Amino acid sequence: MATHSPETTHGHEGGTAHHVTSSRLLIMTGGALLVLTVLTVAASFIDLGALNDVVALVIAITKALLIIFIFMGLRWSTQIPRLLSLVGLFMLLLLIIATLSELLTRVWVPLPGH
Amino acid sequence: MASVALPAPRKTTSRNYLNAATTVKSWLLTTDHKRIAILYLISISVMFVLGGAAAGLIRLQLLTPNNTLLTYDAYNKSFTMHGVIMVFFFLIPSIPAVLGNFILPMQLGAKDLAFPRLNLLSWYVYMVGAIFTLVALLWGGVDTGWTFYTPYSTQYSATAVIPVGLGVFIVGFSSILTGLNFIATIHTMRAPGLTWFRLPLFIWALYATSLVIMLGTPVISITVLMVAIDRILHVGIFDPALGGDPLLFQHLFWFYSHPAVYIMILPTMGVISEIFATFSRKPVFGYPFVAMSSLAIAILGFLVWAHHMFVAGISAQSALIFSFLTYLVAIPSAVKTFNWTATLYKGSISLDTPMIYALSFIGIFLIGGFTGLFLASLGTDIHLTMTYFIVAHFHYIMVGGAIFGFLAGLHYWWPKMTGKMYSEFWGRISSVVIFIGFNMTFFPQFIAGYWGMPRRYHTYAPEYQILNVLSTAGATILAVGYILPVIYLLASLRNGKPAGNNPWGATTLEWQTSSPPPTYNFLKTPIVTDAVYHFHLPAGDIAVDGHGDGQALGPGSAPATPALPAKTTDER
Amino acid sequence: MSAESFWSYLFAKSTTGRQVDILFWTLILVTLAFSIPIVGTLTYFVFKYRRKSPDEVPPQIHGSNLLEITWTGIPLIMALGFFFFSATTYLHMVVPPANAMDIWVIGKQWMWKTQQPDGQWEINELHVPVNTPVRLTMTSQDVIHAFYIPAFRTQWDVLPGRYSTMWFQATEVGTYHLYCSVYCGTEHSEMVGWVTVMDPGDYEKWLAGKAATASAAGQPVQTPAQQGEALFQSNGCATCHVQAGGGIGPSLKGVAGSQVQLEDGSTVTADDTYLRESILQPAAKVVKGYPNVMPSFQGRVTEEQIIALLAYIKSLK
Amino acid sequence: MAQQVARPTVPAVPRAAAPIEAEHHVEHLGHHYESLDQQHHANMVGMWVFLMTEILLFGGLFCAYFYYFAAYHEVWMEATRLQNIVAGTINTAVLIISSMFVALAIWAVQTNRIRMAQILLALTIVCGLIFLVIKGYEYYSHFTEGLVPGAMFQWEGPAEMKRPAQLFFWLYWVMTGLHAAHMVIGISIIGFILYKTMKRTYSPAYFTPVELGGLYWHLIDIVWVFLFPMLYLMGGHYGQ
Ligand code: HEA
Ligand code: HEA
Ligand code: HEC
Ligand code: CUA
Ligand SMILES: [Cu+2]
Repeated sequence: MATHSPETTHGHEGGTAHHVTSSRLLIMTGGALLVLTVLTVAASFIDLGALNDVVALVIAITKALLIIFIFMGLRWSTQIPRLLSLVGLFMLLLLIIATLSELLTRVWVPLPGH
Repeated sequence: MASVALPAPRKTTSRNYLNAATTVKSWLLTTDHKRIAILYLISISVMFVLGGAAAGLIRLQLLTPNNTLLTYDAYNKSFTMHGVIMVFFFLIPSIPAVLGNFILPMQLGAKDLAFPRLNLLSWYVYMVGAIFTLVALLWGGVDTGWTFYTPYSTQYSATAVIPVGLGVFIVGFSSILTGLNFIATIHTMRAPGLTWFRLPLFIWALYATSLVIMLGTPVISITVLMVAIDRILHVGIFDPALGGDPLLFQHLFWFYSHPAVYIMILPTMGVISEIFATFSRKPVFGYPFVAMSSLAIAILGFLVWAHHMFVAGISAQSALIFSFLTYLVAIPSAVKTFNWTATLYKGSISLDTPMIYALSFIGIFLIGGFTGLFLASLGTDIHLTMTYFIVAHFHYIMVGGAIFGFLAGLHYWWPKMTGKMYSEFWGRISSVVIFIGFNMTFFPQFIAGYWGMPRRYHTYAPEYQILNVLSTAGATILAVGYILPVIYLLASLRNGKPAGNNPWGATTLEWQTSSPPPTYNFLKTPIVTDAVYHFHLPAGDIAVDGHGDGQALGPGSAPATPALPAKTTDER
Repeated sequence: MSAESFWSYLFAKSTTGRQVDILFWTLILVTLAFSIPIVGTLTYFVFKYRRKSPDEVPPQIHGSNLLEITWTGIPLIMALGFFFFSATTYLHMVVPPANAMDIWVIGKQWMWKTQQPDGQWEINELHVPVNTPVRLTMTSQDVIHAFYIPAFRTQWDVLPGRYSTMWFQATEVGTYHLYCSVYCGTEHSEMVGWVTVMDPGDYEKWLAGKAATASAAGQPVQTPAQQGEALFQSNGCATCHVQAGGGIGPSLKGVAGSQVQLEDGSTVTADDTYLRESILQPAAKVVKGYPNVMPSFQGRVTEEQIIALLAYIKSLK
Repeated sequence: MAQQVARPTVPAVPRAAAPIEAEHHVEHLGHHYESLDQQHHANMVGMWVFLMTEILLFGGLFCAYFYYFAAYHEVWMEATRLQNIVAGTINTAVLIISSMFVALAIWAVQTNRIRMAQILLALTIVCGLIFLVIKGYEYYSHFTEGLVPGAMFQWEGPAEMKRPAQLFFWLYWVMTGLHAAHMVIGISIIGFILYKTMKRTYSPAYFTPVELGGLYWHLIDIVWVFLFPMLYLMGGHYGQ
């Protein structure tokens, strides 16, 4: 029977069709996520100044990457899901960064009284 | 497995998607993409008439400088409903949900979209959103302008903002379902041999559109939801008096609504590519560049939103950056325009109705696009923003561009959708009437805008009257122009000549099956062996109806000879 | 009042407006320079290559990379050129000259109030001297409005809770339309007025005459700074802000325009927006070395009073 | 591009995994697909595209959050401290564990441990419910403490901070509310999948819906992984 799309003859567009992620790896990942959770809470009780926020976000990003790559199987997937999540991430960052950079540069042209 | 589309049934009375079942239930519960397209066509037409009626009220009010036909509030509600209906309920779904739904699976050689039930759901979601909006209309309407600017919309307006906000929120999900379906279908359901660079340009355009829909729509959904919530709580998330910032609202709104203008124009551009190829019998010049420019528009389109906020109080730094990026987004449009022009070079050009619309599109899009550059230029935008110059700019692109493209596509695929040929004579007449009416309506608005007439004005200074009278007169002609196609297209259902499978001699796959197509489009999955838009008669001898015995079929192997004028195709 | 005739309107009546006009007409030329050839070529092709027989098959031309590069490159270069052209105009339009005369503007549904430097208020009108740079400092009491003078080719949004500025230098005596151009509710189209540009001499006479009428009516005109000083006393600011220093709050002498050290280590420029915020939300940015004890004056002073207070604070040199 | 093109037909390579037979009789195969494999790909692409959309749905709120975070940093610190960090931490852990259960459930189906898959899915639902209960408790105590934006808002901190603090709680309620709505949908989906698993619909040969449901559940988890530091931690808890 003919495959429908030429691409599907080369690989799966859709994702982890036939990859089985071992239960050990899954449990280890779960453990790592819990450890990171404890870490991030602990870090919030230490005064690191502005670094507190950075640490919290970096740990959150690490956790998200673990979930995406292992639980969601992006590690073993083909290009399409990777591309799509990258595009989504890019747009999210674009929205936040461009908006914030506008906010933070707002008094660039001097106002009267100077 | 057999790889050849069998000769399609020759008589239009054969079994097809229209007569497969005829009960109302069979329509309301259909999952056939073609039927859903028809449902959408009917719904958006109703919405267009409503939006057009609001436009009629606007134009009548503006006939004299201090007209009292409408009260202040009635006027404000008219242009708001006009904008909301035309943008969210007519233009955004128009080409994707009608022509895209119908044609996309066929151009891919697929039996249906990837998720037929989601497709039906999308129509129901659309209807729910539309009903919310119409209920709000009965409720007393809404007067914020289609942009819902805060704090007016959250704290001051005493009208039905919440129902309309929810209507927009809901209809967003219908676009999302359509976009999701398109992306999944294009990725996974292409006929064997139909590689990415053999895809028709309409598909490329819809792919880019779907990406924009998927990335932009959720942001507007959440933004209008925030407005609705804040109208209840009055915490002032966007109200400076309460610590919020209206510019945040504007950022979030335009993050979607600028890309949304490309949701409206990209599919049109796809239609134009198809039509230029077919009616000049030549491959679209620079195919890969035209295909890639769609993607470029989709991506660059996300980087320019703050050009709607140049005088809103954003930082000068950001204004400069966004102005710069806005210039860049014009380049892919330029690439398309030039390639379309070059496509005609040494072609075999036939001026049928779709082609007349497509050619008018170019002229009008040029004016609309270039006036976009006037607004992208910081210096001129500070003068022209919020005036009728902007109103003229976007009507040139949205009415003159997108609707001309929609009409071009509708006339182009009508024979495929219904199996009937409309009256070519009336088609040409109406395209000319619309062209004249359109320019007469909106060209004077450029002058009014340059002269300083602000938009959303219920009354205006007397010196602008002459321009407004011209504009209203033009709108009347335009309305007549829009009624004509309704009449002759509907008439063609009764007494139109049978269209035949491929009245225009086009090469894309949808023309390889019967008109109207059978429920699953193709009796056998077609196989594609060649680039799209290849009008050469291959060395072999493929029969006129496009079905050689045992020969692989597809774009490129289509016949170059069927081009008997449309009116005389009935014998085929 | 009179309408503006189109022919006279064609020439902008302000210095930056002239630059806008140059930009505008250049863009018109470019539009024509592109559109006419494109439409001309299309028309020519349509007639030259129209279908001659139903089974005609034209040569299948697929493309030319050289052409693609050309027609990507040329618009790109032109676009860059225009960006720089328009950016310079823009910078002229947003940076007011230092010696500009100050006018305060308050927008509210649905009227404009403007205040002359000598403290007199006008409604839906603005009188300015010709050939003098004028800086408008604007705020709104409710929703967003925009102050638009088409003859000067300039406008800017007027937001609540924040000051925005614009400036112009009128070049011709006359009366020009003033519009509110951001939709602001029911009578948005009635939020209109006139800008009257006068000879400096006439302007002085007009001011004096208006002041005389006001005093005659028992309301002598005070400058904003004078009004502000009175408010500074009556609102109790002076109890904490002792200009010689030593009060609970910092001395406000020379603070306007200076760099202020904040408690969290950062510095801000004490522009109008900052000063305004310091009065309405003192806790948002706390000055280094001072306790966060200043009460919020949100709702206790009106926009007009804030304008007066700021004028007073700025007068403390 | 060449003028004369006569490329050979792309060879039709059969896929090993696709059950062949007559296409109308393959179990679970939608009538408009050519093969189970194609159906699986379409579903996966569809789901990932949908997740992309979901990211941007929350993205609008994230943008608003960081916008005011930058504008009202001190207030944010002040307001964060009013949060119940214990409840937040437990909920984070519960969600992470539930995510792991779903991932394991897929593994179980893939390796034909259907019984185990049922248990894991049930545990996922239990975790989801625990999360909602704890969240509900938090909502309740916020409610009694007057930390509900709107007319009833009560604020003990400095008076000037009241308005921005209300913005914080506005965002808190809307973001967690939207997230909770997703949880409810997610639980229903997992419940449906559990039901189907009980009916032995899934097997190592066909488990696409389990994967799809899992992806959706993980996305909800990821959103929470960010909401937790943003709404409970950032600004720091030291000095409490
Ligand atoms: C389908 C809809 C659509 C499309 C496609 C566009 C396309 C463009 N728009 Fe438009 N626009 C709107 C709909 C649309 N717009 C709407 C609805 C509004 C108002 C919203 C509101 O406030 O209510 C608006 C408002 C608007 C503004 C904001 C004005 C303001 O509020 O102050 C700006 C500013 O930059 C702008 C710019 C552009 C540009 C640069 C393009 C470009 O994409 C155009 C590109 C095309 C060309 C340039 C022509 C072809 C090019 C050539 C032949 C080559 C030559 C080119 C060069 C030399 C560069 N538009
Ligand atoms: C797809 C988008 C779209 C379309 C197709 C149109 C179509 C038209 N538009 Fe509109 N327009 C917008 C999008 C669109 N517009 C938007 C987004 C705004 C901004 C709103 C805002 O400021 O918030 C706007 C604003 C706008 C204004 C400015 C209002 C103001 O700022 O004060 C004007 C004024 O002339 C106008 C006119 C028209 C006209 C004459 C048509 C004509 O082309 C319409 C012709 C069609 C018909 C007339 C319908 C045909 C049907 C019949 C004839 C049946 C007759 C039935 C009855 C009359 C009962 N539009
Ligand atoms: C209870 C005492 C008190 C009163 C009354 C008071 N202030 Fe203040 N003000 C302070 C203190 C303390 C500071 C410094 C800490 C801060 O920034 O909040 C300050 C800061 C300021 C600043 C910022 C100064 C700088 O150097 O950046 C301005 C401007 C200001 N006040 C204006 C006013 C005005 C105008 C009024 C009256 C309407 C007023 N204040 C009333 C105590 C007071
Ligand atoms: Cu004020 Cu419009
Ligand atoms: Cu735009």
